[in-house]
Amino acid sequence: MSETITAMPGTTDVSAASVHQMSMQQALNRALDEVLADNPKTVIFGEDCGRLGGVFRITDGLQAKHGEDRVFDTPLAESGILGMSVGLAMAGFHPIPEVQFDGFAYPAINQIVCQIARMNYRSRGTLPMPITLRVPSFGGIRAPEHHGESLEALFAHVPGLKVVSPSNPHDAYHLLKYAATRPDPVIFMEPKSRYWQKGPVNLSSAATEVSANDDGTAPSGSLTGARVAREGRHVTLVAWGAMVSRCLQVAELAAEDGIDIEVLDLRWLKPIDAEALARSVGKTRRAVVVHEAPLTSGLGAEVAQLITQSCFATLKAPVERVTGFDVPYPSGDLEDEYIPNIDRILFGIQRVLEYRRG
Amino acid sequence: MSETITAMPGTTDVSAASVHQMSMQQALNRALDEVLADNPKTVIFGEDCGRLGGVFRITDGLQAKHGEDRVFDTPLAESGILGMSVGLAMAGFHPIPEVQFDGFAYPAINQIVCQIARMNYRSRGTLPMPITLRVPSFGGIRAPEHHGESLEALFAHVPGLKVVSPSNPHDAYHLLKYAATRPDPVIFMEPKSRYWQKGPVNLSSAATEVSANDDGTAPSGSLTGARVAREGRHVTLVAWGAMVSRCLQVAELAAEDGIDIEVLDLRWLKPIDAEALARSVGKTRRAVVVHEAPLTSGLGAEVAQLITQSCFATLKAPVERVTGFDVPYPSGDLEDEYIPNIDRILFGIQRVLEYRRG
Amino acid sequence: MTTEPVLAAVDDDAAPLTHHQLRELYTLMAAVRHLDTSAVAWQRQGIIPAYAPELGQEAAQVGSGYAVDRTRDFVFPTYREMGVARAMGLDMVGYMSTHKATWHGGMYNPLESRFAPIQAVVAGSVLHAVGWAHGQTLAGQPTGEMGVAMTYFGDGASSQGDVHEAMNFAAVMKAPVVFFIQNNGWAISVPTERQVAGGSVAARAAGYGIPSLQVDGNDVVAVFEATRSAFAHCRAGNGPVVIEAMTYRRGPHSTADDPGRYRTLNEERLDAGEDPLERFKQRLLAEAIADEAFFAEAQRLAEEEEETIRRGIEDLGPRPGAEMFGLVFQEPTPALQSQATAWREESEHV
Amino acid sequence: MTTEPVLAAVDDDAAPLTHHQLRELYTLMAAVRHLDTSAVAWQRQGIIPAYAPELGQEAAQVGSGYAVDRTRDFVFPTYREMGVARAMGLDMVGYMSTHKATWHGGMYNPLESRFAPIQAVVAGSVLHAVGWAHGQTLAGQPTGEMGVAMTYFGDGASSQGDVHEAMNFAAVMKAPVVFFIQNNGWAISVPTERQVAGGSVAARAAGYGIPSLQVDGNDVVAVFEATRSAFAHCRAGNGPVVIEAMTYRRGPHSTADDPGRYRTLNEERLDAGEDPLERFKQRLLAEAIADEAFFAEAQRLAEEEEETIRRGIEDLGPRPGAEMFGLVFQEPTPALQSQATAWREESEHV
Ligand SMILES: Cc1ncc(C[n+]2csc(CCOP(=O)(O)OP(=O)(O)O)c2C)c(N)n1
Ligand SMILES: Cc1ncc(C[n+]2csc(CCOP(=O)(O)OP(=O)(O)O)c2C)c(N)n1
Ligand SMILES: [Mg+2]
Ligand SMILES: [Mg+2]
Repeated sequence: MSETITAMPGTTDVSAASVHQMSMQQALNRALDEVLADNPKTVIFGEDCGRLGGVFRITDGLQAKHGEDRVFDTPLAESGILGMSVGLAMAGFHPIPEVQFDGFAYPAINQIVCQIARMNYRSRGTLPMPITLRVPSFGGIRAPEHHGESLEALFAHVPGLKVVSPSNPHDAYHLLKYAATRPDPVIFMEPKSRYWQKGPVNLSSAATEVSANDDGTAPSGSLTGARVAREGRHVTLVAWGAMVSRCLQVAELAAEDGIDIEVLDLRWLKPIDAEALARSVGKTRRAVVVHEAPLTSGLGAEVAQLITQSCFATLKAPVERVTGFDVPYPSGDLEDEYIPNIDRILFGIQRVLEYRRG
Repeated sequence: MSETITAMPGTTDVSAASVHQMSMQQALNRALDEVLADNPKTVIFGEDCGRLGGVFRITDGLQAKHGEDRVFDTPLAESGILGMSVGLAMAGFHPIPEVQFDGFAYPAINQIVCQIARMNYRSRGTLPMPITLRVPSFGGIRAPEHHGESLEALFAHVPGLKVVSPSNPHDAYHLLKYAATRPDPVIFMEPKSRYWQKGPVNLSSAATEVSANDDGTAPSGSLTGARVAREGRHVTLVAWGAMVSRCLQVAELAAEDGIDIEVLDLRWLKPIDAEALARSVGKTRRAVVVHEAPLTSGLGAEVAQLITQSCFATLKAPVERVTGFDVPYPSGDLEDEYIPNIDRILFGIQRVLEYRRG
Repeated sequence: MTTEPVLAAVDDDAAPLTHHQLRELYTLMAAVRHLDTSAVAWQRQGIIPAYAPELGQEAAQVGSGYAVDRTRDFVFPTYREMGVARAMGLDMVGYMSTHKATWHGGMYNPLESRFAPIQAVVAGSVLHAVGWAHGQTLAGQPTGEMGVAMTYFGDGASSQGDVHEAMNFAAVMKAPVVFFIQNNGWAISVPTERQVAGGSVAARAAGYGIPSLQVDGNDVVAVFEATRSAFAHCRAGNGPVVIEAMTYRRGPHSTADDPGRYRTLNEERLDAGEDPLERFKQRLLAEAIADEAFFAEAQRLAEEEEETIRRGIEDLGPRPGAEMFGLVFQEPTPALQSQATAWREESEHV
Repeated sequence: MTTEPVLAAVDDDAAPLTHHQLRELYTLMAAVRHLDTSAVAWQRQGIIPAYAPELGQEAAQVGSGYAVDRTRDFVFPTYREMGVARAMGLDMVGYMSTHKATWHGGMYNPLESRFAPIQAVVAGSVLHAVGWAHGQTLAGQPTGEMGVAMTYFGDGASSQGDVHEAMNFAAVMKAPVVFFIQNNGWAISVPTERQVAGGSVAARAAGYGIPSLQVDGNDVVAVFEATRSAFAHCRAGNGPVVIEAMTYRRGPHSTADDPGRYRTLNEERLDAGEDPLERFKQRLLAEAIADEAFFAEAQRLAEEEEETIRRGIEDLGPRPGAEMFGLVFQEPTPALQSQATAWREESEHV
């Protein structure tokens, strides 16, 4: 499974020397290692993060290297972990808590929504919350119940949060380093089914530099925006996390039929890079949004509506959504029926291509 | 503030004898009283629901009338209240728990999402969850922090939940009686700023009868679908809860300028009555969705996308959203800046009316 | 401040176990031990994708499950109560199906089994037990005959806020609930001493005015007797009881876990204590309640049983995709029905 | 099971309060009493939309707040700690502004005040205190000089799961936290006996191995001394302490509440006990620490102060709407900036 990493504007160092093949697990681990080394106020904690190195080994070796004060296990209580993060942030720390699986963010939602997302506002900017919450997310690994959830629509709806999800090791490395050095809370959704896929990572620090435009907004293609994962002319597929590689697969298949698909890796789920959506669909005039979360009130609705608003005049067909169904995430045997598969995405593409008014 | 209640199809008894003027608080209280009387398995509980009758007096007098076993106070713990509801449902009861304010549903989200919404599914239909969760919702009363939240987008995204919000006393009475007699969990969002507004309520039980179509779907206009609160030709305003009366006000103002507005009271936020949306906007060709919740990933996106999907060919302008901003619900002094006001809704209408392609 | 709450002495909790019952307990433990170790093997052989072994917890599980009256009580398990399920006579193919990734929660009928669906949220069902138990009170069950809820959870789960809310609710409402903690020393990689401040979950009970019993969780008879008296206390309308069974998770957290990363084999040997099965066997032998022939027969039965269950599991096909849609609601919504239709068209090409 | 945990005796927690300090305590209590009753009047007069009176809790609040070292400690209040705020010398217009619906959380600077923003979620900030306190440990504060977090909450709040998680975390991590419960008998309409199973929040502490003190919350000196020894215990690195101050909510839950629906005036009179202010006054008189002139002067100062604060509150205009957008993030997002622009155009017509 090969993924093209488009060159990043503003990247100065493209020497092969700084490009490494590594898995997303390794890239995330390395990012955390460097963040711990760079900022003594950074602390990592959660269930089994310390000695075990996390059930996905994302924090592997970090406690041994940086000490038990920097990387530690907590008791088994997610509200406790996130509530403690608030206090640590108030004391000047930069917490990087982990919830072990997506579904176990729910017990902490109260602290996330009512506290982490609001403390900067409530305190009128005097108590920033530089918290990066790592959430192994999405499905695809035949796991037990509550281990395959997609909470992005919920998080994106919460004022005061920023939400990001990398789709490949390079982005994982840079986005995590970026998120973990910001002064605002970021929900970092890791596509757990992609942890073990390898890919090239350009470790050059220049690759992380984000040179903002004059108006403070981010330049397209930079880490703060979406990424064109594949250029194409006929239809835009919008995806994030684990669905990006599936969309790239679909694009290869569609190419055999002469259909030229653009794949937009949204990366930031809040704020959404509306300009990148407008740019891409402005060109292709057709779009399909793909996500694992249930359809109704999913983030696909927001993406579709943003596209419709900016491209209404030129859009050839209503934006299609190919998503999980409005059913609880099913057990492994039915997982492939639930997660958008290649066939269903192709049907979605067909619908936007064949749409005729009236 | 006068609201027209459109006659309900299928309503046989329209004699003035069964029509009463009452506030939504009275209508809800009466519905609960009747549900308690009708079904001995119904139990009502929550913080201050019993002796006090609730901070909004919705359960006023019910404990005295039906006894402490049927209507009772719990300790102050929302997860406890909702978790207990699951067990009571498993034991054959029909719980009608209350969370005191919208913002205090967050501590219970884990029980709502992972348990209440899934137990029927997990148990393969053997453990239904006939739970009606009452949530005094939305803003507009200059309340403290966390007392003015709109959680419908979150609830609507959760597979296994149904979500409803009445906008007037008549619907409040019938929808609550309907919800509280269903075998599935319903989140019942009460627009707290409307509790004290009076309106006509037709108490006739015929008004609650829902005669389903042959395919099991609900007939339009019945209690299981949306309601045309005002007919119009030029633009459809879609709203729910407290925003319905504001939209009706806007429609009156717009009428002075010759703009004929249709107001669709969505009522059910999950499942959404997509046919009613298609019917209305199929006619008006322009739509504005209005809600109090923040814009991004709000339910307005879903409504807009449903409209776009069904009416793409005839839509004259992209659906507009007039909503709360992506900021934490502000303190009373800024409430009127946050909640969609008449001006902002009028601007939204203007945008869809003046939209020109290209 | 408060005096230590104590269990009400109730008449019917005193009779010693008969030899027949003791042998039955052993037979159950042997069946559970064999099924458990076999399930780990199934996972290695690719028959099931994952499993959470209860090795070492047979006494805690069988002893407590054996005390349940299936005509009126109800059990709320976690994901590791295979031994309780077996002791309560569940359909074990239905139970094991959750580990084959057939259906989250298992395929047995929870209402008929008096055993709630398997629960993957740590502490997720503790409050359900309280609600169910309060339902018994509300239903006006005569004192002395009340149905009792028993909720299982671990030392790790005890840290969750829901456990506190549950104990407080239960005590305020005098609900007939047995909180049964299996303190097996570990929550994945975190040992009890860094999990349970104060060192004991049972010690928490006094703060709610709830009587508690800390029991040797590797002694099946002790566990049974503690559970039986807790049930009697609850049944008589005296409110909840906390039982903490001290045991040890001898295996990995799950088949995906590698305990070598957080404990040495030597620590395991030292901390695990006596094997509950072997220990019970020695006792039965010493007291001449059973002989080697009996143990051989128990083993043979266990193997036969495992064979049948394994075959059932192997034969278990995937559930029809339509169930994804059909089992969400009692009253399906039009929106969901049209998703089901679209799915059928696109995925089954019909 | 475990032995009752006790407070470490620490040298610097023993000195008796000087007469000057005792008089200062009274002056504070008098100021708080007058401001509190005035705020209720402000609400009736339409100056503020709502208020949560702390009438009857002056001793608990002033006594504990007086023990805080504002150079290194940090306080996490609820919505009812006006007396603590005043004792800690907060900008009281900034504090009261939350009740004017100017800004959720208040307008004072929490970092400089060492007083977190006003918290409307019951038990919402208890865990924050634990995190902040653990931060002191991580920052390597020398033992004996550690900053201490004090978190306030009510008997009602004690039912929340977060309180359990907080106590367990604090005890496991030995974090320097004082859990200060004001048990004022009520959570809106629910009395403590139907809220707190076992009857005492302090009694819960032992289950975590945390020492606790139950103190007469209407005796300002007792409260001060208990808080001082708790701080000394924490500062010396001995981990958390639970204090339960037994007091009474003499007023309504808030200006929107009608206590007549759930308690009679007679019950109020019987249950409220002695008025903490009057009681302290009698003691100061009896011990000749203060005379009538002093009390008259204290009252005059209180009135002067209330006057100033009221004027400040009356003068407080609404915040500019742009703050809604500008204070969400440290680094604003383009999406939010364009919402701000649209708002300015549509609402301010610019
Ligand atoms: C709410 C929640 N958080 C995290 C997890 C992940 N998880 C599964 S088991 C486990 C450890 C549980 O330990 P314990 O309660 O002692 O039970 P044991 O596994 O020892 O039987 C964890 C952290 C979960 N299932 N649920
Ligand atoms: C999580 C949450 N649930 C419910 C409420 C509503 N509420 C506000 S105060 C209160 C009672 C609190 O009682 P207690 O903790 O004893 O504090 P007191 O009001 O007596 O100071 C309730 C139920 C809330 N603010 N937060
Ligand atoms: Mg354990
Ligand atoms: Mg109280």
